[in-house]
Amino acid sequence: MSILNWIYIVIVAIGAILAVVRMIKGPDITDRVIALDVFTTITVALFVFFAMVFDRYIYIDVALVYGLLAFIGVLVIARFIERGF
Amino acid sequence: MEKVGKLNKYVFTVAVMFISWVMLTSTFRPDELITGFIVSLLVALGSFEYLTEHGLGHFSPKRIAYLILYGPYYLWQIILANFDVAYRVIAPSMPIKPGFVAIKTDLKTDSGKLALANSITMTPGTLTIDAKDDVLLIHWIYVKDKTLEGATKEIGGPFEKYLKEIFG
Amino acid sequence: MIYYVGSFLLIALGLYAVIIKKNLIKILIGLDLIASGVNLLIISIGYVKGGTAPIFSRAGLKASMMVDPIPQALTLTAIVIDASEMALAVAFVVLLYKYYGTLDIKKIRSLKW
Amino acid sequence: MNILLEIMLATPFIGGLLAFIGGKVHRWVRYAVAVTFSFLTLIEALVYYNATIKGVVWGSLFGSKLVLQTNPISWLFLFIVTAMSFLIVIFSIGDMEEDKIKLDSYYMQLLFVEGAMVGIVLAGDLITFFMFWEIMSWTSYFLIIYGGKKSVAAGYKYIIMSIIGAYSMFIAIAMLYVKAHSLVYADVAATLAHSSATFVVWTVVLLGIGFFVKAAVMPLHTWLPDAHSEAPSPVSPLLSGVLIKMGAYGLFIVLYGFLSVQLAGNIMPSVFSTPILLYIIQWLAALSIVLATFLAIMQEDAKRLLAYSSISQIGYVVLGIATGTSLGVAGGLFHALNHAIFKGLLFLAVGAVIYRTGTRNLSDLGGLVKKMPYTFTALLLGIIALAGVPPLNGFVSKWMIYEALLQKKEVFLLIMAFIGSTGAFLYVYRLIHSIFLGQLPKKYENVKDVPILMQFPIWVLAVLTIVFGIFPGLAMNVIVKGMKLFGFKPIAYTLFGFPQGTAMGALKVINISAVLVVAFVAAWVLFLILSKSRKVSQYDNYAAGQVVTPELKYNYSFGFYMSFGRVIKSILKLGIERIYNYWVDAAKVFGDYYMRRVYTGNLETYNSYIVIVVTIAAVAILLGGKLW
Amino acid sequence: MIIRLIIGYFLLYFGALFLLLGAFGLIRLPDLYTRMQAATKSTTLGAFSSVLGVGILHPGWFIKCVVVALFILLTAPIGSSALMRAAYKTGVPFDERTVVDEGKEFFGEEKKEEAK
Amino acid sequence: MVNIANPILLVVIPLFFTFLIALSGSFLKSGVKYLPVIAFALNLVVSLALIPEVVKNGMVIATTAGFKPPFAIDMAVDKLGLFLSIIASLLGFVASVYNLFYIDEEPQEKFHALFTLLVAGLTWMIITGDIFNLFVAFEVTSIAAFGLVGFHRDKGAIEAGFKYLVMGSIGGSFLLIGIIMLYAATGTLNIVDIAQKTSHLTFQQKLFPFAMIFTGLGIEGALFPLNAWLPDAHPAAPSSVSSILSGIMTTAAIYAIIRLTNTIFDFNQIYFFLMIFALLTLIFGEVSAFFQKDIKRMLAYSTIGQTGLFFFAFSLNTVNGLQGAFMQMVNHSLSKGMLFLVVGGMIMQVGSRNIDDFAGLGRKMKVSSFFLAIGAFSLMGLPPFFGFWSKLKIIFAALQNANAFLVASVVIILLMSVVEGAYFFKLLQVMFFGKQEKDVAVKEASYGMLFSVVVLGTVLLIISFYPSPVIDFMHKAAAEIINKNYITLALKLGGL
Amino acid sequence: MVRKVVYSIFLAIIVLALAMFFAAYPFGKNKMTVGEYYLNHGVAQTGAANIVTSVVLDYRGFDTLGEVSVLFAAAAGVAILFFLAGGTKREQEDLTKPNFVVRVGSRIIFPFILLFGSYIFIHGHLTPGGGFQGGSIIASGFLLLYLSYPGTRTNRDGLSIIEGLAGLTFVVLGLIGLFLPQYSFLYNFLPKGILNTIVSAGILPIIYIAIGFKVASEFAGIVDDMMCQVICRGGGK
Ligand code: NA
Ligand code: NA
Repeated sequence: MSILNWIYIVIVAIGAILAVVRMIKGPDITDRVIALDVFTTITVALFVFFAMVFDRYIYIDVALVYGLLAFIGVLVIARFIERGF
Repeated sequence: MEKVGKLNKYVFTVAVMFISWVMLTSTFRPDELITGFIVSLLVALGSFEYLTEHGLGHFSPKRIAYLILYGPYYLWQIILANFDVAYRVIAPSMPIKPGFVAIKTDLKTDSGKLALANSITMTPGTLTIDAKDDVLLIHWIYVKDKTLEGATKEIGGPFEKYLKEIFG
Repeated sequence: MIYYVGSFLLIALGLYAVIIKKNLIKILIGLDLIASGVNLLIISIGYVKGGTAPIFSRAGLKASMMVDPIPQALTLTAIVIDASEMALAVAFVVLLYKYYGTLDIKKIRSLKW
Repeated sequence: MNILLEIMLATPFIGGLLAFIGGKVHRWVRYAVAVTFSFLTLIEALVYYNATIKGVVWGSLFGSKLVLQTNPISWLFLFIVTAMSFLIVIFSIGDMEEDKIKLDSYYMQLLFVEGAMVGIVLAGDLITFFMFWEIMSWTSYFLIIYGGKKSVAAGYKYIIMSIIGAYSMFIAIAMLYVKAHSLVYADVAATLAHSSATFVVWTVVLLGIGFFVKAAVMPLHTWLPDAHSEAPSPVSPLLSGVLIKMGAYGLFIVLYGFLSVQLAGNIMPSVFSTPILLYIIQWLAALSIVLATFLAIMQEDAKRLLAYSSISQIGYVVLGIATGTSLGVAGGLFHALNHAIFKGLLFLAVGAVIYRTGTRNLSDLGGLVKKMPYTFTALLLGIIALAGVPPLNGFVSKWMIYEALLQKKEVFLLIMAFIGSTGAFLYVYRLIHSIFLGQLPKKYENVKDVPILMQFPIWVLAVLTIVFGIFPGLAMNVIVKGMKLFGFKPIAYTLFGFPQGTAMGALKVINISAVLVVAFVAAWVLFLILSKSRKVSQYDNYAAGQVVTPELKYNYSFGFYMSFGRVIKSILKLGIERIYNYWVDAAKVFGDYYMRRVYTGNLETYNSYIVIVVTIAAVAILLGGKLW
Repeated sequence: MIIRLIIGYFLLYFGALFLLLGAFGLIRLPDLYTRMQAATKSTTLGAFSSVLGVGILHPGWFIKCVVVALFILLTAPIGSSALMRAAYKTGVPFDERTVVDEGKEFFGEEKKEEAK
Repeated sequence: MVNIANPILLVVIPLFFTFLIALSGSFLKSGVKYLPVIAFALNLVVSLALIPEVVKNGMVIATTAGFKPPFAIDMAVDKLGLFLSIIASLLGFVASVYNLFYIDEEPQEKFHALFTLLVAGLTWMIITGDIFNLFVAFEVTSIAAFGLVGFHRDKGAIEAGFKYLVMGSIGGSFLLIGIIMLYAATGTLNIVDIAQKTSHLTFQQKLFPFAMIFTGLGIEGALFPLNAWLPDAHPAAPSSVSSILSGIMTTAAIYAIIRLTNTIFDFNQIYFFLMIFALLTLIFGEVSAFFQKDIKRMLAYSTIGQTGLFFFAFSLNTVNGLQGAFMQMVNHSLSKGMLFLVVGGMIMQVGSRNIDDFAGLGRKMKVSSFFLAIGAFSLMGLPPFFGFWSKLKIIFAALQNANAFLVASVVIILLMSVVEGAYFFKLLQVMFFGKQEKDVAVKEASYGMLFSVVVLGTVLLIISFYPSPVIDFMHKAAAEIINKNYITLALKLGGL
Repeated sequence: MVRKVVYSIFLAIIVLALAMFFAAYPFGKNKMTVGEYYLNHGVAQTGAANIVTSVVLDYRGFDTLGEVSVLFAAAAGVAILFFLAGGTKREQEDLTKPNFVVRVGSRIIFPFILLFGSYIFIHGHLTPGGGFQGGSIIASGFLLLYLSYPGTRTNRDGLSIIEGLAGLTFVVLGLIGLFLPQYSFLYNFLPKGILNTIVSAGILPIIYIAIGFKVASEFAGIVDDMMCQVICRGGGK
């Protein structure tokens, strides 16, 4: 893997870590959810990147599924936050 | 808003679905195309009421032309927005003056309003929270104008003229 | 070896939640952790160093380059089963909450002995 | 010919089913079927008089043959079973006619019990024996609890103790099976002959517990008084007269069919030339005789009195069987027959009284002699037989037992047996006096004697007490022939008694009888006149020491026994009842305290059980599988 | 070829930087609403650009990557809207610098309905 | 015509009907209740058609997907498996007939679908020759059962269902861990294939997968202390379901343990421990049953006790012991299955599960009470019922190579039989001789419900009075298992 | 507290034992036996490019039938638990209307989700996806609709018919194998086709499509039940 790819991964990984920091810090459940949302977006990007790196086309489908489920997850959580259980 | 027939909507949905299928499979192999066509027919059957209000009307040249124009403009706005964010996040003084403002829109269709809302969200300093009738509630990171008219002009104005053409 | 530890810990954590936690939701999470740990374990078992997914999606892929397909198949099955179990469990919890007005497992013990 | 054994075994069961089904048509069909089939069984049984048939294989199980057999000893019990059952069926028709709801399955169960007992005596292997033993237990349970609310509790105690006894037997049977893989009697005997003393003793003790529970030998008798008294009138004689004899039969088979006095003597120490095991049994029997007699004296309830009397009388049977000498064993077996007859008679007679008066409480009764003269006469014969007074049947068998004990110089046991007989006078007098003599309560003014269907069995038995009393040779014929098969020296007997060779001298019952009949009739006439001349209040009768009146002195120093009896009763209560209750309580505590802590209802706890199990396994694995 | 590589990696890094920026904004900004602004805009653009970059580097997949990119572009604002309304309605506090709040008026009617 | 002597049909037919119920539920409405009856009638035909084949060859193996094991999943029916499948089909059949008259609560089509699936899953557990497939069957059974336990949707049903679900789910996970361990060690999932490839494993290495599988199956198989869900769940379910749960589920799970123990885990060191499990199960089951006021709870605890008994017999690890275990399994399946059906009818009439409210039913529901008595007698092991023969066999087997521990075990077993007698006789006397205090109009159960009871009762009576065929068959089955004929036969018949 | 410590120790022991067992089977050194056979023969025997699919649907297709049944059972169980006594008419609570953006956005995304789900299960034999994944995606589309329009209820009878039909398709396809000379349930009797095209692998794509429909309808049913439980009055008893 070329150095360019590594640098990309490092940058994105720092972003992911920052998101996790917010996820832990909160303080509010909404904060955590946003952090989770950011984290998933980063992961989707990473998936696509890895598809290229490993030359597996199907990872893109995985990314798409992941993104879709995360999106719906956010909507569900938002709903629960708003209405309670 | 013109009344659009079911068949019209259905055909439109099939077309959109089929195009999407081709994009998803990224191939023109006949087996994929045939399968895609069948799938599009079926999927459209269950969803044509949801996707569109205009049906084939979306394919009018004028609308497509505006859409093509709107794309780059929108992208450019997004990039601007991000530099704006970057500035606010990185600048030590953190120049923010947030607030919740309402704006009005002339757009009539739901998809139009959605496009507007999304556009607002993706562009500098604003984020749509909700919409009701012709009012949109916006979170604005640096409030320049608290009045309805002012905010509308400031936030929604640039997009409306495109979206009006595209979504009617 | 170290690769298995993750799944062991997931299993242990899940078991811990299931026997220590009082909240129904946490117990469900515990169940799911156990299941995830087991699935991870299955996948780890099937891993072959340097192997790729067992899909002959293009020419040039050889069987020797691939990981064991069986554990993957088993995991797929197990995941669906876990998901089904979870769906049912959530349904039970919703009703339990309705009846008992609490999510505290200690209070849900009208049947005993 | 031998197929008849299987047919005989099947007859009561088929009869029972037919009675049940036929009963749906009309109750008289039920009666007819019941009578016919019980009579048929009796006839089939009579066919085998003094016959010996070995090993009719009727099946096989787990490699052990299932065998039916008969010999004169079996036949003796077979006769008791079938004859008594027949009479009881007839009596039942009279007695239980009114109780229509419950009658649905009564005859079926009655015949099933008969069938089970036929199976027991015909069994030629222990599986068959045990199987019918268990069937007898639960079918008779259903008969007992016909008697109403109180009988349910009694039946419960009965069935639980029966099960315990049966399972004790079961262990012994399983031990034997494992050793020999055959449970045919001959094989069992052969096995035991080659077994260690420990094994033999365990086998005999475990089997013995089962038999003693059924035979109600103290201290395993506690179920009997309740069950026998609470059972319906026709069922009581079946239990007291017949069912408990199965224990005696089993004891005989074990002691002389499987072991033999010689064998038993070879493998264990002897006392008074009796193997210690037998000696212990003798003592238990003797204690039963004495203690039960005292308890009988104090009963207020006629059927309870008879029930305790049964414990005492079965004591004689067991005592005789356990002597190990020809005379003693013969006496024991003969007493089994005799007891069946006179106890059957007594229960039926009391049942007749209950049928008319609706009570069995002695203090509520009195003066019925004129209202129910036939019943009175029959009952009088019964108590004479029971008390062991010549010329009726109880006398001969008791005499043989005394004689055997005397020959073995077991004086203590002899004294205890005498005490039992003396005590018997007290309670039988109390019985007849309280019911028939004294003053007639007003409410019984219109009481009549019972119908012929109930009279008939009573009188058949009454006649039999005389027949076997005067002609003991009738029974001896069977007993002696049978005992020969089990290796006993034959004893000399004649139709009327025993010619010579006894310490008491020759016994010729006919002579004694002639004298006694005259004397007794005279005494009776006198007594009747006396009781007529003396007006006593209704409550003048003994009330188990509850009502102490000046008249008590008049009655055979009753008070002395009463206080003694109280002590005994409290000892028995302390011992047996307490132990029984203790275990019930212990089980309750165990359940309430420990089980509750296991099944807490708490899911966390339940889950932790799983983790604990896995942890134990994990520890075992970490120790290399060497946890044990 | 080389141009494609340059454009591709430019897009990739452009995206990566904005992904990082979004996450950074998530940490630095004072209240939930402003954080959400940063997060939505930056990460969406970041992912969008990243994915397109891959599409350019691997031309056979370009269309598929466009699909993914469009998907991100469509869904991100929707999720943010839903979350921000949830936050607003449950009363997540705003930064003290907030100058105007027309939301009460906007939701007023519905809030009354809820009170029923 | 297709050869119907194919074990796979035993699973596939009910599955077909399950989906048919789902398909036709919306237009057949409550008419779907007849579909399970057809399904299990067909299953009964198939399982009977299997008899000659199994008797002839000792085993019938059916592969799937046209490949030979171990490359494809196979179904292998040996003698005992056949017997249990017959009982499962029979019980399924009568219980579904019973359901025609018993289930009137909605959603009916869901109930019948799940019910069919439950029995299918149990049969599946019994006949599968693949260990992961066993896990799948286990889960089909469990999840169908979870839903059925909660069917009444009252407070108790939901609580019971949830507890069962959590424990069953943990059990499933442990089972899966064990299976994965075996896969890691052998690279295959076919039971016979695994059995042949475990020779290089040490005892210690085999012990862990065994412990895991034992825990998993033990939860379903009601072994103490893993059985805490059972006394809640069995009573909460509708009676026809309780009948299946109590009648077959424990049996099927224990049979699975028996089969695995005698093929894959051929070690002798564990039996002592299994015996302790068995005795604890027996004691806790029977003693707890004694204290119950709720009749279904009492029967449920009795199931635990019965399981302990036949598990004890199995852990003797001898032909005789295993034979006793099999006989007791058959006895328990039929008797307990029948008892729950009877009791279901009674509860319907009385409207209560309290034993005291059953007073006097012996006179008002004569047929039901009669069969209840027969079932109870057989469970107690009273002659002449089949339970007597099996108890006889178990005790004989236990004392075969008796040591002090075994003798003590026998005493415990018999003591527990006394306890069993104590509560069953208590029940019987309340029913037959108790006085009903409440004035309830009680009728005999409907003919349809009685039909089910009578069928089971008749089968029980037939094997009671004519036990030799069953006993001999069980002896052969036990001998085959102990002598490892399962593997030999499977190899011969191409099960591998 | 003591409890926590004790059980932590217990769990540590369990983990230790697990580790001890798996130490004998080091990570990444899996020696396949059956698995290797599948890798070498799977393509020729089943015609599926994705060997996992050929295992899931063909070699171990019977497991998958079980898995389908499990999911069916769970859906039926949820339907039982959330069954409402009032039949199909349900009183709806007054709800805060979902966000406009969400409402409209979901409506537009919904058809694409359906399309994407279909894409996944149709390519199940070629890609890592399959009937379950595709079905779940479609069901998530329904979830999205419910979130946006809480008042809507799916046609449950329709779902039930689809799930029944799909299940029957699977079983009947399997049963056909019993009528063939190979006499084997789930025998792949259709031609294998050209590798890596849609029409390949015989009955496998058909089964995956059936599973896709089944999973979609079942999850949609579950979602429908759950949503209703949350938003409708009543429920339980
Ligand atoms: Na696939
Ligand atoms: Na797949």
